[in-house]
Amino acid sequence: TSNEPVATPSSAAPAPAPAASGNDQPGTKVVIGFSAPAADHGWIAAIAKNAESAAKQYTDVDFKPVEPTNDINQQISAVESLIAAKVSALVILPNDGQQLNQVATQATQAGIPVINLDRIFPDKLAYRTWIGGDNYGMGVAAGHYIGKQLKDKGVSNPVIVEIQGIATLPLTQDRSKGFADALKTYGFSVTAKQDAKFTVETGNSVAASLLQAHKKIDAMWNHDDDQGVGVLAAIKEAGRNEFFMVGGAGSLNAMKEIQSGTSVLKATVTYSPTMAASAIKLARLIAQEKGMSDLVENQVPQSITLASETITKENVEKYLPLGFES
Amino acid sequence: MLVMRGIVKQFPGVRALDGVDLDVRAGEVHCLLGQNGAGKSTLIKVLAGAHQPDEGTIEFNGAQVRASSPMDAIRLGFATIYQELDLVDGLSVAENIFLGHEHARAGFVNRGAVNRAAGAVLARLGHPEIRPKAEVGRLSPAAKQVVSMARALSHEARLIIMDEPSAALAHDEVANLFRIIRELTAQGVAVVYISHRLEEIREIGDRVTVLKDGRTVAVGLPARDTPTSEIVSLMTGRNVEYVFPPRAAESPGDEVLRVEGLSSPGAFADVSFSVRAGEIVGLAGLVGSGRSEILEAVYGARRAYGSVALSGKPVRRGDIVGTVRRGMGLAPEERKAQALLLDQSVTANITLGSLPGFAKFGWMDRAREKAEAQRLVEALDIRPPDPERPIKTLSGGNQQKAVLARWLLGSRKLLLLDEPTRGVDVGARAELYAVIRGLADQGIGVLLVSSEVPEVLGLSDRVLVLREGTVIHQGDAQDLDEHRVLDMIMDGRAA
Amino acid sequence: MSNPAEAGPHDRFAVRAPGPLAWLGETRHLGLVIALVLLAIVGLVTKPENFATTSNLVSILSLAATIGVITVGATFVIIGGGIDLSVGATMALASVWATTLATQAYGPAVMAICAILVGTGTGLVNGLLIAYGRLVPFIATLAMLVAARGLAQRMSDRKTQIIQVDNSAIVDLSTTRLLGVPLLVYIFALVVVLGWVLLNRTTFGRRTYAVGGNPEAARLAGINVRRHTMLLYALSGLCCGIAAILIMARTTTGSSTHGDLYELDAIAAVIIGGTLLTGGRGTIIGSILGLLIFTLITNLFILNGLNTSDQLIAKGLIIVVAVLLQRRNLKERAP
Amino acid sequence: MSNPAEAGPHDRFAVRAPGPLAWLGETRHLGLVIALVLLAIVGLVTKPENFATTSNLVSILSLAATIGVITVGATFVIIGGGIDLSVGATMALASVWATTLATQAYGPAVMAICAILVGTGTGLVNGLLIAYGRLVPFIATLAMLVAARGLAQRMSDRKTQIIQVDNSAIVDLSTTRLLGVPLLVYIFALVVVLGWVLLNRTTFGRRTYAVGGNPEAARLAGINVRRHTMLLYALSGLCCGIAAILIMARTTTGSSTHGDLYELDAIAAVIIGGTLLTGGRGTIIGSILGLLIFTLITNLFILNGLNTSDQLIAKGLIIVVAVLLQRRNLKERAP
Ligand SMILES: Nc1ncnc2c1ncn2[C@@H]1O[C@H](COP(=O)(O)OP(=O)(O)OP(=O)(O)O)[C@@H](O)[C@H]1O
Ligand SMILES: Nc1ncnc2c1ncn2[C@@H]1O[C@H](COP(=O)(O)OP(=O)(O)OP(=O)(O)O)[C@@H](O)[C@H]1O
Ligand SMILES: [Mg+2]
Ligand SMILES: [Mg+2]
Repeated sequence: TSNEPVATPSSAAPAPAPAASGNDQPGTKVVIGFSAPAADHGWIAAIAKNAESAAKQYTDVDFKPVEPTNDINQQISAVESLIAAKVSALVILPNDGQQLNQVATQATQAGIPVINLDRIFPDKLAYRTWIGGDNYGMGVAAGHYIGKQLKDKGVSNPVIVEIQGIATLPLTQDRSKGFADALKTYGFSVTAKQDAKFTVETGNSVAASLLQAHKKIDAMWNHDDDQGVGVLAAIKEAGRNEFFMVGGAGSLNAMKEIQSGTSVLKATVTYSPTMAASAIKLARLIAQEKGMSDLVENQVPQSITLASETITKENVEKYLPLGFES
Repeated sequence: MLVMRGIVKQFPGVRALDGVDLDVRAGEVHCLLGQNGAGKSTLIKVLAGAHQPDEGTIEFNGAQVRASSPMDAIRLGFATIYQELDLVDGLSVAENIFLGHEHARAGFVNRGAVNRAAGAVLARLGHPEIRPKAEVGRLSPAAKQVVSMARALSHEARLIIMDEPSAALAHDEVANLFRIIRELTAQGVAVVYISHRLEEIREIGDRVTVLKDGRTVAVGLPARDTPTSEIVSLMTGRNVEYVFPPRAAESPGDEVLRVEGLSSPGAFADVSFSVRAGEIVGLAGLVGSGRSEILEAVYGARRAYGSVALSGKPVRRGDIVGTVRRGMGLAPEERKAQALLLDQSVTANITLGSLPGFAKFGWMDRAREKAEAQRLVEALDIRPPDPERPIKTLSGGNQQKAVLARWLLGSRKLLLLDEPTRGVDVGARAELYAVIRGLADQGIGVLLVSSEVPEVLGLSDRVLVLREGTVIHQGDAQDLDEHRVLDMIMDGRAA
Repeated sequence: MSNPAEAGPHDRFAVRAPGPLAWLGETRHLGLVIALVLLAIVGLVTKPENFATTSNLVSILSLAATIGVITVGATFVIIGGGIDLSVGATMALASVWATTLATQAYGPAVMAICAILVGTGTGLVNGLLIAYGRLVPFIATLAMLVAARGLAQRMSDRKTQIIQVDNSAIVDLSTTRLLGVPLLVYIFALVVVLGWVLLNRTTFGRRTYAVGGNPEAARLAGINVRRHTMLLYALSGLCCGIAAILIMARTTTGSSTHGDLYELDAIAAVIIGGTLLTGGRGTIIGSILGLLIFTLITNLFILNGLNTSDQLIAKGLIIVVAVLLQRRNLKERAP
Repeated sequence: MSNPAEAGPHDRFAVRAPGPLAWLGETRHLGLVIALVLLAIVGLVTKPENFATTSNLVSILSLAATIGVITVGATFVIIGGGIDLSVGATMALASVWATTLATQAYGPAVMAICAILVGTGTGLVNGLLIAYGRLVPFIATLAMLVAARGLAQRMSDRKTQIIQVDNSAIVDLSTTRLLGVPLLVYIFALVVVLGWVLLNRTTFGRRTYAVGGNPEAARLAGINVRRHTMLLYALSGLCCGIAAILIMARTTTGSSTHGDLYELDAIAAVIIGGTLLTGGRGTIIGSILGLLIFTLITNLFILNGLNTSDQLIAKGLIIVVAVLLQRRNLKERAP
């Protein structure tokens, strides 16, 4: 939604909370390497931006991003080049955690702490700390929201439709599993699901056909707010409003739709790209061998899972500053 | 040694071979003679396994054989030099010579052996200067011809077929070729030799078989003793009477075309002539004498030096669009490759050259287009008389008429006709002659190329005789006869 | 070199009556229509309540519209003996350029004109490279595919550019309905009709067949083959520009990700529709039928809740079968 | 049919001296080498501390290895007058098939053989469709591209299949180093050398030029053109199978997403390397140099932290410029 004249620079990372222990005081100079998939998608673009602006807040951080790519082979190469450059810490959001596991292991073995962002490396030896969203939890959040709403309305045998992202990504499969598991607790199940490709266009055409396949829908979960722009356009075009929809990720655009109250989009479950800013901060702490000041432990924990929060009209106000432009 | 009996080969619209007999003895040079399109190349392609005959038998050394693929023929010991150069440009000389029968062990080419063997064959042909490692695509046509010959020699062949091997060679090179042929025949190898040059046949040939319109008209004539007149009359077929329309009574009008000092390196040099309204000017000459190139240069479709003026204004090279607009039209030599849209209807083919005339702001007036096409189909008696038929279903002669019809639309001042009767049967020929004469009578200038001398003489008002790219004679058609022209173009003696 | 041995026999005076011939000419389309009918029957049997509804049919047409417009342009290029791999990227670039803040400031009309100009301009560059630069069409348009996507990404900073409320006239093309059919379907129909007219009723169309069927004959008949070739690519670009407007209307956005792999879909539809990749032959109707077959397959798969993997496999098989069937009607050169 | 109007002049025995000729023949490669050197200079100037390190050079080669092996196969197909759009999908299918649990149970050797067999088999199907089914190569391999990806997705259930620890011998290809260079780079080098030998030193290679350059002449010389065509596609498939092993080693996985759009990269590298799309001409060395240029561009962009958009634009321009430069050496038919 880059074109919306937004007052708040929402893509900037939230200002660092004043840390009690003075962790934000300049320390030893560290070089933080950063590699992520190509930012052809709003969420990933926000990741890159958040990482960069978090790094800029520290005078002691030299931020070294490598050229983003969607080709595994190239990302491996990019990480190899960062290892060769002997950075102090590496923040990696892999295209596919399984496929980059090996090169991350190489980095770790070379003595470079790897902060694994979001898509997880299967091998714990590959990274020092993982921080990421909870894909399964995201599905669960969406499932609970939908399940509760329908239960409250007293709908039995509801038609629940799911529009996934890229089907070949493990995160998609996790989200779907969480969604199905949560719905099961209400005695519901997913009626139909189709995969789109995280693009507006595919979201639009998949939704258009799904709306034809199901004349009456009770609830819809769309995994991704970027493709959601296309999904909403299709819904509008079909003139359907008998159901409510839940989004995913938490883009600014989706929040505004929710805020308006007139859209079928009633909620979105977050998968916040702010995690990138946190990852940079963690990388800095680890590289400077500091701990997290609010914790008792001396070292940064091994894994941090962000909770997936549910944004509705009631609490959207609070989240607006965190929304990312798609 | 080789006996072919009753060979028939049918092509779409053409019976290329219509019961041909041929017998070749070991150790002789057997010459095949015949006009363009008589079926010589087709016959030897049947022999080489490149075409499958529809009927007929082939016996080799007393046993009936079938060459169902070129591979079979090669195995039987037949080697062929094809008329069209059949080399692979991207490969080296040596690789081309041994293509398909490389010196190889377990698939690995022994390049040393191949290059040595190629060098040996080329030296034997008298051309040690052609390097076995040179890329064939960069050789001159004459050198390519030598490579083709070397390829045929590289096989341990018992029968070598040569389809116009001398066409791309100059006279002194031909001597080399003949030396090789004599060596081969001395070893008992038989040679089938095709050439349009009678003097070559006299020098190298033992016996002659003459083909005419896909049939054998003479078998085993002695090559040295048969009088030229007899051979020529066998070839040209006195039994077929060409009916040429009477020449115009009134004298031709203004000059429509003036060509001065036109040259195109490698094709023709210093050609000057003019064509007047209502006049038919014929170009006579052997295949390869540069006639098509002259037409193309006049049309602006080929790079050339010198000046060409249509009705006094120069023709810009490369601007065919303008040339056509100003009233020139070319019916090219290769009907299929250069003129026809095979998938389209007769109508679309006829109107291709004058589309703007049928359109207002680009919008086609289809009714008028159809009516005009119908009119021309009837006027030229194109059969079947259905302008909506795809043109590829028409016979060659009828296709040719459609190509002519293309230039009967719009106001034309000058038509360039390259072999307008190629592939046209005898009956349709007379009709075409009448059409061409009719064009002239309407005041259109016509520049005509034909390989058939009687046609040039019978149809034209004036004739230019070409030999190897130069005009060796220019004069009234009525002052010439066929034998004199044949003498000129074959022996190079100006009358 | 053509292989003379492969020319089939044909009797010299086998005068087929024109009636049956015309009919035979339509047989290929008949085959496609039969395929469509078969797919429709599958739809009716598996999803009787959803498939044959007006809204589903309208939805199929809306889905087909964007790529359909591109297919019309691709048909011209391929009949003209070329190929255009850059169509999807060109559409993306046009959609992005038309939705930048700067362009949007001028209102919907300028946005539409911008999309069309960008599309046509991109096509023109292709045409210049191919006709005058004498690049192989495959390579020239491949380069354009890569470069145009890069440019679109640059221009949009890889963001999805949403159409502002002031400019919703563009979006209305997709939401406003006339007789229950969205405007963009009418635009699609209009482009098909105009394309058909251009191909079948004008000198331009005639020249396209000539240039693709036998460029040398066209040249010698006084047609400016180069200029015509250039115009064909510009026409294809123009269609991409129109398609960009449609995709903007449908998705309410401009984005560098629009039209991914459209080139393969468009070419496949054209080929299935009976146009030869070698040029000189083909019809708009065939291409559109080919496209509808693909769209229908997708629709049926989604209605029946089947997944994309199976759809891909089916698509591959259908391409092969359709082309093999066609081969029985047509003589084509061996590889 | 050739156009006599374009035939050059013919001097009687103007066999141009071979010395200068041979030199000219290498000029094209020289041009590519110069381009590589220029890019290397750019690297040295912008990133002196990173670019010229052994580890960076090894990294470039590792990156190039997978697609490099595919490029070798693509070079054969294109010299032979065809085109193979299915290479990326074939590689993905082979990688998936080789990493199913069932296959993995048999150990790394069987996995490697499986990948090679699947690749070769897929290529063989392409070859059969094209040589005997007489489908246009573009369409046959496009259909295979679509179908093979679908099949790979089905087979893997769209999941990334990790290579188990027992089978890490495959992964060792990427991690084990000999003289500081990973084994997979040696495999790449081996394939290039074998491809070069096959193309330049065997009857198969020489016949490939003949089949692509003048199929009719090849037929008349007694070559089985159809069988040869089929074998070329099988060879391309074989290379995809080997590439599948390399990508498995590099990513430790098999996945239906591997090799996305490799077909375009491979074809572009081959064309940049001087092979004509019309067949009959080209070299393995040229293709590899073309590929290295692309890889080097990517590497420079990575080192300098530039983004993909710019890389795409640059790539498009480089393709056009390279082909335009080549055109000056070669005469090609206009579209
Ligand atoms: N592949 C083909 N398809 C259709 N017709 C053909 C084919 N090849 C040859 N013909 C026709 O067969 C006839 C005999 O042709 P052929 O090439 O054998 O003549 P030729 O005697 O060799 O003539 P030239 O002296 O010009 O070489 C001609 O009418 C020619 O047009
Ligand atoms: N493709 C070619 N490559 C090289 N030289 C050629 C080529 N075609 C023709 N030539 C040369 O150009 C000259 C004229 O050739 P061409 O066959 O067109 O003459 P022509 O008199 O028109 O014969 P035709 O009877 O075939 O019309 C000859 O010297 C010939 O060798
Ligand atoms: Mg002949
Ligand atoms: Mg000629």
